[in-house]
Amino acid sequence: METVPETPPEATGAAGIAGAGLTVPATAADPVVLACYGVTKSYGGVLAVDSVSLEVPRRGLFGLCGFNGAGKSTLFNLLAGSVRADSGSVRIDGRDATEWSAMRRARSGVARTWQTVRLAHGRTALDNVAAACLRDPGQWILGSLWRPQAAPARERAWAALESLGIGHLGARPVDGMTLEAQRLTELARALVGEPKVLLADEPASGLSATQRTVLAEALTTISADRAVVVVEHDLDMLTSISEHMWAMVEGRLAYSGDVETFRSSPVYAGLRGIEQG
Amino acid sequence: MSEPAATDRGTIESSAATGPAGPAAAAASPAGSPGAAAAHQVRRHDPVPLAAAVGITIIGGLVLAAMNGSYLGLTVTTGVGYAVVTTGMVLQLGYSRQLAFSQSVFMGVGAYGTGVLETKYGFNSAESLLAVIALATVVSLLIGAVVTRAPGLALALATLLLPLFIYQLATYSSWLGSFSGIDGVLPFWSGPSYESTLVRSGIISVLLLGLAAGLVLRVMRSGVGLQLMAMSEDERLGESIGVSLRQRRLEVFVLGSVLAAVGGAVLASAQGLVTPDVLSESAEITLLLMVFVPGRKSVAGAIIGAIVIEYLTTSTSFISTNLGIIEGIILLLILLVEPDGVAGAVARLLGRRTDRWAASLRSWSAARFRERGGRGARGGGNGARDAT
Amino acid sequence: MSEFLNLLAAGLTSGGIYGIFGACLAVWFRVCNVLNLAVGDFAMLGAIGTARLVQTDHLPFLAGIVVDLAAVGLIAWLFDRLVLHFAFDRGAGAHGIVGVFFYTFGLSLILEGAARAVFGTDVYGAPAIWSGPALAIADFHVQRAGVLVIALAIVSGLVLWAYLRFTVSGRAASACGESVLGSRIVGIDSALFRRRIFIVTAVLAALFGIVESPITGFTYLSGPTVSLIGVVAAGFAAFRRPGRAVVAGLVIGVAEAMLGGYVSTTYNDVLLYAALFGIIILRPEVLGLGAEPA
Amino acid sequence: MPAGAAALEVESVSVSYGKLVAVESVTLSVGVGECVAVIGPNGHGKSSLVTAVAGLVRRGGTVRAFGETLPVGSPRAAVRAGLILVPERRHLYPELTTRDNIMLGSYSRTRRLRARQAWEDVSGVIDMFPELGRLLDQKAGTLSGGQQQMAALARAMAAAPRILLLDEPCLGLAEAVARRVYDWLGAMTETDMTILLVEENPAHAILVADRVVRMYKGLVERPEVSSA
Repeated sequence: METVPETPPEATGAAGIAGAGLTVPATAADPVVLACYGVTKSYGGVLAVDSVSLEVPRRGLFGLCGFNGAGKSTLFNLLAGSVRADSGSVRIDGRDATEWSAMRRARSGVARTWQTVRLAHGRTALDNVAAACLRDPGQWILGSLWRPQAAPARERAWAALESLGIGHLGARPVDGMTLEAQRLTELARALVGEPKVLLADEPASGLSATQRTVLAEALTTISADRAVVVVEHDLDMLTSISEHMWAMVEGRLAYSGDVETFRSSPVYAGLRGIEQG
Repeated sequence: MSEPAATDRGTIESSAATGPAGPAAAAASPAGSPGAAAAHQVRRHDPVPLAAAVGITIIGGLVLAAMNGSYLGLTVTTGVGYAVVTTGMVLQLGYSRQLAFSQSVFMGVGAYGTGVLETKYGFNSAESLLAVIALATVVSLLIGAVVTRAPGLALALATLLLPLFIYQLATYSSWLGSFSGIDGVLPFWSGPSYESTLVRSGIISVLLLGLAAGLVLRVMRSGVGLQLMAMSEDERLGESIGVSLRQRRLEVFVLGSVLAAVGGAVLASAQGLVTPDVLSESAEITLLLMVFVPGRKSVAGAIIGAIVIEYLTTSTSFISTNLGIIEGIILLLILLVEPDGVAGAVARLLGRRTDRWAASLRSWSAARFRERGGRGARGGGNGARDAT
Repeated sequence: MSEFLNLLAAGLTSGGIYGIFGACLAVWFRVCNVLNLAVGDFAMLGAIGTARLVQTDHLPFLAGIVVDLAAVGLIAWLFDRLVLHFAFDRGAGAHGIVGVFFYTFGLSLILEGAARAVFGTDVYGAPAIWSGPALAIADFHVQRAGVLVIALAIVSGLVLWAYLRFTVSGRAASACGESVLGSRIVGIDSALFRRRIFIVTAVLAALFGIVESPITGFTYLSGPTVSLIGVVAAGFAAFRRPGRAVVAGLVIGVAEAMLGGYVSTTYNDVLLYAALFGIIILRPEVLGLGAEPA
Repeated sequence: MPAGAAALEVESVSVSYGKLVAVESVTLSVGVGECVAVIGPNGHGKSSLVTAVAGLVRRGGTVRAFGETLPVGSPRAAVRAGLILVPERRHLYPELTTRDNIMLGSYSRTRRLRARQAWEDVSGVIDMFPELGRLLDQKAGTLSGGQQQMAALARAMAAAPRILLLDEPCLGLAEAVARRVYDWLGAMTETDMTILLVEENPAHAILVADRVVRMYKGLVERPEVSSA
């Protein structure tokens, strides 16, 4: 376990913020695709994320765990750009993305899902996914007169649903679906744009044990050719599928390393509540 | 949210358990209808918008010709003018849920623009129409650039204030003819007799309506339309899938406003004069009813609604005197009973039939799934790559 | 100096009008996240109704007021029972931002139409409650009705503010606006709060119409303008703070009067709208308009 | 522990949304001081059952609390009978302070009081959830999931319940936090508090429940006695 500097490697002389985070050693083979350096965010005096630094290699499945309120979701928001950091920097593919909007980050390959299901009601799963995979998302609205991108987008969307085993639900309105089907639809929506990184926030919450295993398999296959960061409270599931673990405690990155060491770490014991009994 | 699960639990779990065996599940499941999905993708060219445009022009033209310049014809032409506005509102208020109350303002821009250009600067109707479109585009860009920064409720309120001071400005300004307005607006296409002029101009108006409807339908059914669908549901979601909220909001605002201006121009040329009434709150109210009663997401509904309501308000004195009460009651009934308006109810009735149609496609598409579904399970994106 | 003082008096009077309607809108919006666009029409019914009862039906003034207010309360109750009940308790009908505007908007249309059918189109003013010549302190002149307006505005603003600030019931009312289910599980009857406060604000608006009508006079069409003025004032108070709405209203009124007096009389309310427009656009979060109501 | 007289009796209760039947004539009774857990996969009507018992959704059948029949569709009556629901996903009042959130739990008793008096009346519940102490003046919307769950439980306790309905109390909670919730629940079962617990995860339910029933497709399967 090596420490990551509070400032991006090349940004020299920038004043390092106290409290170094920990991260995966990024090799030349697996360059860093998404990284944050000393990001900090506080809400009304409460420090939600406290100078966290981590680097996400190009492929693999990475687990992020911690108590509620440890700042996992906030960290996701900071990485995905829906929340601006008070300080620190975010880098996507080595470019400084700190000031980028959520839209620009999404277009440059950062996909995400939320704890709660977010789908367009009354519309089919197919349309929900297709909205996320236009070849030219910034197309001028009148451009759609001579180049409506709907048909090819639906093709891609349908294939993505297929790949998660719910292609047969494509033409179904999302409202009537099971929670599992809705979660898989959201997953398809996140993946259909061929993202470089997928930030999955509690993808299995509310799912039954069997459904969780299905989802776990899906996530594993997905992580074969991209980076997947999963926030999850089910530590057994998380440690079984992740190849690297991050743990947050009170807004700070308290652990970063491989799964075996994690299982024997005090943080793990704390999360398990072993000391309580 | 978890309750409806009971309906299709069987389906989803069978498929989930057997991961990639989507096809089997699909073929097996009674409810899942990949047929419809596949059918979507096969049809690369979407005929509906063009068909609508042509259909509206032809039918409308024939109707107006049949009325042959009667007073009814004039009413219908006026209704067509409103219909152009409401068509834009379907995209803006209905589909994109951008609750802006500024249409009457831009209707005024169109009407007064036409009037001023033709009476004071000697433009002919074609020139003034183009000029008005350009003017509306610029104005709506300027206003839209400001108001579309605001979130939903704020935007609604900001635009709620617009008609107020625009109306004041128009009535104060003698240049715009204050309360009496501007007289002597040219018809689109004048003929030898009053009747023929009315018919010809009517046909032009209908053509404009056809274009407007085709444009709106095309946008709503395009990929951009899908983006609008997503962001109208949830803006955080929208930006997370790469939708530029600022851009789309502004585009929708401008499009809606320009169509409103065109509608205003149609009104002006149909009636031959412009009065401040186009700017009044009541005009905005009538427009909202024309959209919400037939169903705020249905272009056809908005067009029919506009013409019918215009007819009712002008034809019978009983309605025109008690307009307020009637409008209010209808609005409340619609909101309570069928928020999607009459069109919503109709759609629900037709829905069953389309289901049957989809079912007939199922067997065929299931085969199509087998030949290409297999690889699906390997790696999230791969399937998508194969598809394209 | 005297000009300034008289402008101030006029400004405070019209400001009181803005403020009170703003307060009525704000407190109800806080409870059920709906803007009461009919509040002006209730004021109109108050003014015209009382005027008719007293002048043509020759009721004693006080009786006229009582009967009229009772009628307004009844109308409000009926609307809640026949429309809001189904929309918000039975979950029928349109919701979200459409519901925020259009239910009360429909009511406003109906009330105007009815008023036109019953009262016709001429201008009414209820008799003055506190008649007599304008009060003159040195060269500072203020109409008695104006004094009533300002007093009533400040009092009702204070009462509403205190209610929300200090009582459990007030907190419960706010809770209804936050989470209907969350309030019902602890035994708060959100429907009851919605109905009560709707009726109270309707009656308050009507009473205010009566007090104010000697100054301006009402026609069946006065409603929407008044409602919009209320929306403006409430807008300056985040749509949820009745107390702040009254203060905002007074400030707006004075500013408007000063603009009218020293700058231009024709466009002063244009400037007023422009001010709110600016705030809505530049600092929506200040007005608590960051997100759409659930 | 042996159940005494039945505190909560649910007789052939059924819930349906339009055509869809979510709960199909469910009958079960919970003795005074007993803790019964309803388990089963999602979407099989567990939540519908408890929300119906709390009078939040229209239902068929009868619900009795301490022998008193509760009118259909009146949550207030249920609250007055001492029957309090802690709903799935908490449903706090995000813009109000944590203090107000907890204080409003006591609404049915303190509705006539001033806010400060009401708070003094209920502030005792904080001792059960010490971590809320420093968050009292924070808006509930800014609390973390675990803290919100604690606040929701505190709000329920402020209502001085005799019967607690808990719907997925650990949904989305970290294991140790969940464990704390369950430790607290365990302590509750030692008192004469009657608890009906909806839990998707049987392992959790076993920890505290005297009895576990399983719902599948809107029906209660035959009760089996748990190891606890």
